[in-house]
Amino acid sequence: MIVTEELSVAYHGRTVLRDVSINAVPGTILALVGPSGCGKSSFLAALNRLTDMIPGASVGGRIRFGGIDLDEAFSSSAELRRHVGMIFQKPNPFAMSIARNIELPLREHGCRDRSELQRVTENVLRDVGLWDEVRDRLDQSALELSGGQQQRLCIARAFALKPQVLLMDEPCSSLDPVSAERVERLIASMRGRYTVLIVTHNLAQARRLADQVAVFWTHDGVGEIIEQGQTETVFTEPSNSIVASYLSGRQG
Amino acid sequence: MIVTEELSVAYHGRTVLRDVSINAVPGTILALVGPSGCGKSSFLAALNRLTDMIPGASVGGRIRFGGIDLDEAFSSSAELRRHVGMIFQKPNPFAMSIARNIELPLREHGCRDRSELQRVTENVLRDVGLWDEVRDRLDQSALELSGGQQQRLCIARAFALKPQVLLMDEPCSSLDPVSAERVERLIASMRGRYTVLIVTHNLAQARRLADQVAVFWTHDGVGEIIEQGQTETVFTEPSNSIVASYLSGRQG
Amino acid sequence: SLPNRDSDGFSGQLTITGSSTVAPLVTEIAKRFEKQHPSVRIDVQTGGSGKGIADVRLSVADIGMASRALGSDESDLTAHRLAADGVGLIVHASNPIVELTQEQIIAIYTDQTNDWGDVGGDNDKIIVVHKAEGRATLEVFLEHFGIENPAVKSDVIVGENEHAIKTVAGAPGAIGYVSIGTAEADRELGVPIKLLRLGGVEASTATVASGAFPMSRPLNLITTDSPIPLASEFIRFCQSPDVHDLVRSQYFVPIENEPDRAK
Amino acid sequence: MSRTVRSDWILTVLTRSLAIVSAAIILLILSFLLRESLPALRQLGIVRFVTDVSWHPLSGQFNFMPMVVATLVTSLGAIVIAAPLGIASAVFTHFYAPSKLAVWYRRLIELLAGIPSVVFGLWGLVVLAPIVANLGGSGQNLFTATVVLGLMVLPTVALLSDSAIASVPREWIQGAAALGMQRSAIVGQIVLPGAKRGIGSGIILALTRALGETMAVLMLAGNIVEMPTSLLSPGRTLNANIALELGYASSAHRSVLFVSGLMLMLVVATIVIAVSRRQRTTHDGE
Amino acid sequence: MTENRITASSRRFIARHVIREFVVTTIVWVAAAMVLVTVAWILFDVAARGFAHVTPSFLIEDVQNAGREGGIGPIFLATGLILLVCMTVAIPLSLGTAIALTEQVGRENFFSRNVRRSLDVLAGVPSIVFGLFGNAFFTITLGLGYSILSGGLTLACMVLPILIRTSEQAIMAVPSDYRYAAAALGLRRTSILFRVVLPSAAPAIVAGVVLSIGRALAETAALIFTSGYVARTPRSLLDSGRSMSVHIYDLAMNVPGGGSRAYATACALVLMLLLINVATGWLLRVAGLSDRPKSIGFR
Ligand SMILES: Nc1ncnc2c1ncn2[C@@H]1O[C@H](COP(=O)(O)OP(=O)(O)OP(=O)(O)O)[C@@H](O)[C@H]1O
Ligand SMILES: Nc1ncnc2c1ncn2[C@@H]1O[C@H](COP(=O)(O)OP(=O)(O)OP(=O)(O)O)[C@@H](O)[C@H]1O
Ligand SMILES: [Mg+2]
Ligand SMILES: [Mg+2]
Ligand SMILES: O=P([O-])([O-])[O-]
Repeated sequence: MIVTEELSVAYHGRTVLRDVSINAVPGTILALVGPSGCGKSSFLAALNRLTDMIPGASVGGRIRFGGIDLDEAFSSSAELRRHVGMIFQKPNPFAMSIARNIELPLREHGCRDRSELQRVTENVLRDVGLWDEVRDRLDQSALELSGGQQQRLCIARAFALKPQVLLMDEPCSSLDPVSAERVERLIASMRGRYTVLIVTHNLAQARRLADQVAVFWTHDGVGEIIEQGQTETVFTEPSNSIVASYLSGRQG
Repeated sequence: MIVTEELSVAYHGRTVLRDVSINAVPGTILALVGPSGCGKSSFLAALNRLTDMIPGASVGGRIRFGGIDLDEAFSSSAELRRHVGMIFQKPNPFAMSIARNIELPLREHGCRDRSELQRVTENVLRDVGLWDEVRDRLDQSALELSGGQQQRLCIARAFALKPQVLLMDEPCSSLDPVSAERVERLIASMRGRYTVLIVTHNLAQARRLADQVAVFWTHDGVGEIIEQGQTETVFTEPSNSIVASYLSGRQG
Repeated sequence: SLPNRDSDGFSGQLTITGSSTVAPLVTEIAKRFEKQHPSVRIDVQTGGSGKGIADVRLSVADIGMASRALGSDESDLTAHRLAADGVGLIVHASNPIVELTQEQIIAIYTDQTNDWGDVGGDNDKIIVVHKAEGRATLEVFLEHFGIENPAVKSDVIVGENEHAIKTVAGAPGAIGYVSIGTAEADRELGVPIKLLRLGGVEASTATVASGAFPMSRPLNLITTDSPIPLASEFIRFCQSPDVHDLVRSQYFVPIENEPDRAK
Repeated sequence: MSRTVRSDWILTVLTRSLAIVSAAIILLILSFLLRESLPALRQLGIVRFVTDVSWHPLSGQFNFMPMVVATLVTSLGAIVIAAPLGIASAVFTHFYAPSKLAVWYRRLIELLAGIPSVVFGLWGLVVLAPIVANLGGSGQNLFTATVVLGLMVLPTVALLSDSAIASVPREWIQGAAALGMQRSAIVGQIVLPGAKRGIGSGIILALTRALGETMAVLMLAGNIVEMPTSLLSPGRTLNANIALELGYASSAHRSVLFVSGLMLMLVVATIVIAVSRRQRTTHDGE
Repeated sequence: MTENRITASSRRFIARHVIREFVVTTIVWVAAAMVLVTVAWILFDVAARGFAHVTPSFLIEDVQNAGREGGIGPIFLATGLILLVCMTVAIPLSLGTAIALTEQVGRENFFSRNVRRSLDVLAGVPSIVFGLFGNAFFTITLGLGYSILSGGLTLACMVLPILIRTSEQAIMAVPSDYRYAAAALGLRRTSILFRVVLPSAAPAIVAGVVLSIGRALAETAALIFTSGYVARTPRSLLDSGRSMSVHIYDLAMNVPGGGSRAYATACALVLMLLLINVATGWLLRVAGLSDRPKSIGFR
């Protein structure tokens, strides 16, 4: 679904990511792992052109969506981002009611029917396991939710648009285990229907969830992919000794 | 070291945490676990009086530090917070250089000697495994670090003050496994010298790290402690069926 | 007043307030006076003739400036004539009119005539530019034509002279009245305005100087009956031929014959 | 008490005292105005300012309602011009302008804020009024004054909206963009609502500034004391009136001018208090 | 299902989106262009009529022939001194007030609400009333006379609301994360304020200062009654001094033939402002602070 060729990202001319070529097969889950600062978030941002909004960021190389060059596949970056959803490391709900957080993007994409909006809102809130917690206070500000609740709301909000590709930047890192598992199950259940790229520091999670894994590493301050392939292969027979020690270095 | 009796926290009159009585034994690590929104962060904020700064927050019950009432133990909340350090869920370095982020609190507490400041800075950055990554750019803005680097900087900054108690609100949730393990080892190494209260969603981490565990749960929107005790006891023979299913509900 | 004494015995500070018409002239004269008497300082402030009179009464100022003669209710004060100025009617340079009769002007200002066609010009609406109450120029104008201010019906009310000139220069149908010296100076600089003859006499500083122009006014310095010596000396200087060049440079008419010290 | 606490305490006392000094200035001004207007209020009462036939202070007629209307028309008109343009300017610098242009544009707006009202007045008098004169009349009327006043208060709206928009969290904007919201939608639904309070206070500040402007309006509004019938009729604002007449006014007349100054302040105070009430209630309701 | 319905309707909305985007973009650009053109028009008009006279000697020479000749030396100096007095008083006062209004828990209490209201009312006081007040209070009651001190203090009262408002906004825009982080490190309230909050807010505060300098430089009405009209080089702060804007007014409205010098003075004023503007930006960058409220936009 999404293919990159020699993608690179630089901030103010300083390259932080180089020569990243991946192939996210439609309907599969691709996990991106690697140490902090190796450019995983930057890579995701390049895929939905969010780099356009970061002052000083520039992207090189090619990105194809369904075989077509990204610029030709979508009429605008808004269209692109509707089809390529994103969930961030830090929860970022809008300063409005819980319900409006979900309805706003839906309305933006043409859904105006009140009952339909309510139905979708309920569905996605159930999907992320938030419905029972907030059903009585849908009109309350989303900013009053706890961190975990906020993040789950953001995930629900992205799901509501039913994107084809989902970019997830450590979506579970601020969730408690119960919600995290629920979300993880949800991500797993998307296999076959959606293409998911997930950045995670939880290697066990990567192993459980992903069909493929790409391991990022930093060389001289520049991030690169040092290993990629089918999850089991990468975990059991890494071709690279750094990867081997990295993947086994953690018991959790 | 820190003992609470029937501590409760309310926001704008709405109670979110009730009747929390814990006893953090000096030199041990106490893990606080529980689902999202059950008031763990609020509890930590009450312990170092950060609730004073949150509009609408009010705290009830008693807190003792080394057997003395908190208000009598410390002349001011600044004194209290110097002895009871805190690390947050979201990294929050100041918008200044990396070095100044660490020097600022040191200076505030009377350390003016340049070489001493540099020594401490290097030490704590090494402790959190950041030294090699930033030694050449100590003068660069801390905001340009990646999320994980930022969080490690925040931890380094707290360590620099050598507090007696450390409150940690999911300190590892935005770290990659390698750094997370390094930090975890660091926390573990503090056992015996410092008292640590750590909120974590990683139950395996809680089990590895903690001497005691307290499990929080939400009843009718109000957080409470439903189980606490020695880590092994809680994990292997929980007295509460909710706790049992919660602690076993996750494979990771 | 300052302790150090000048060679000719004058030292100290003098505060002068009042007419904005007179202020630039007095500022220039004061500068020359200060040069001759280095330990004298003269502060000139403005705010209008009314303020000058009020400040002298309140002893806030040593000397007031007024661009008109003193009225009957101001007999407690003494006016010292400094120069003369005429008030002339102005129209836009493109206006074919060169002279209006007394009746026509009254008719225009009291809303009986509204079109230039009715007074012999091109058909165009007359825009009447009038001054704000309290302005000396307005009082001279009203008195000359014998109009009561509430009877005046105008389209624009202006404050300063230049405001009137800029208004007339920007609106071809406008008529206004201003200090003749000001109008002459601006006309020389190419501002598209024209001074109308009044009672058959050309409106110019020359006719004001000769006394032929009918609508003129004195520019006065105002004091109480017993001004301080320094004030008297300054007034004497202002009235001397030594400053005639300055009076002319500000487009006013110097007093050639020996001035009448009392009003 | 320890040293640390004392320094915090000193800070509190010091800053609060400074705040009280700042706030007291308005009381000082009010009491000054009251003292000066008391004679008129005692002699004439308030009713005469509304019921008198017209404004002829020298003939003892003191109806200043036409001037109140002219003041409100020019000020509100100025806001009608400045608010959309000012907000659009702020949005432009943040979301539409190329970054180089944005820097210069912002600088230009700051420059506009510093141009003396006299220069605005001159420009209006020499350049704009002759153009407006083509619509009939002298070109000095409420319309010209309103346009120039609008330009004068535009920087206040633009700069305060600018900083209000800048304080909207980046995360919201990125989040909205990642949800496929277009620029216009992000601006309209996320940024402007998020900056609502700052923009609102910018507009109020601009309105109060417009109500307070004297010189430019004096040079442009025509200054006829008559109930305006259209935007193209000349009018005199309360400020212009004070500036025009205070020089020679005495006794009751002078005092009435102070009453009009006092009134102007009361109008401002009413607006400010009404708005701050509303803002508070809508905020609580959120 | 939902998916199809959203997709189907979204197709329909794409066209509408393109139109909306186009319309909004056009409106914003047209509005900006209108502002730009008008400002350029005014500045160009002023420059065309006066720029030729602006020379270094114009800035330092004495005023001659009521301003028609010579320069604006004394006026330039008086303006600078008035500004100095104004800012020396206004900056500490407004920073203190802004801190009192923002740096306390439960921001909307009785105290802050009323202080804020008073300031909003103060912002609406007509400049002419400031002039009258300044005249009555500073020049007469406090006995400062027509002087630079009176003028500067009157202007200080006048710029106070805008200075406080901008400082307040700047302080409030600092993320509360910073405060929490600083507090958790045991920083005193004073330190949190001076070491963390104010430095982060500094660029926006400086922008406010520049804005109020502009406002002070632009003021005419209030200064005629306080700092006065005297165009002589001031010897002390108790001397009367004519400000540039008063000079512009006098030349343009009172002195026939003073027009071009009035415009020249206006040019000098605008240039001075531009200089202050650029210089503060540069200083902030040197100090390692971004010179503007951070742009959050996208391209
Ligand atoms: N806006 C920015 N401006 C300049 N440099 C940046 C910016 N964002 C990130 N960087 C730099 O780019 C590199 C990659 O950052 P990125 O956030 O993509 O890493 P990451 O792999 O997501 O790390 P983490 O796991 O900690 O989130 C880092 O060295 C960081 O310092
Ligand atoms: N500043 C606030 N104002 C009002 N309510 C708040 C505030 N902060 C938190 N709450 C509420 O208090 C409850 C407890 O929040 P808290 O952040 O302490 O939970 P938590 O256990 O830390 O959750 P998480 O694991 O997601 O971080 C939540 O229901 C939240 O909505
Ligand atoms: Mg990242
Ligand atoms: Mg929490
Ligand atoms: O200022 P005046 O000369 O018109 O009184």
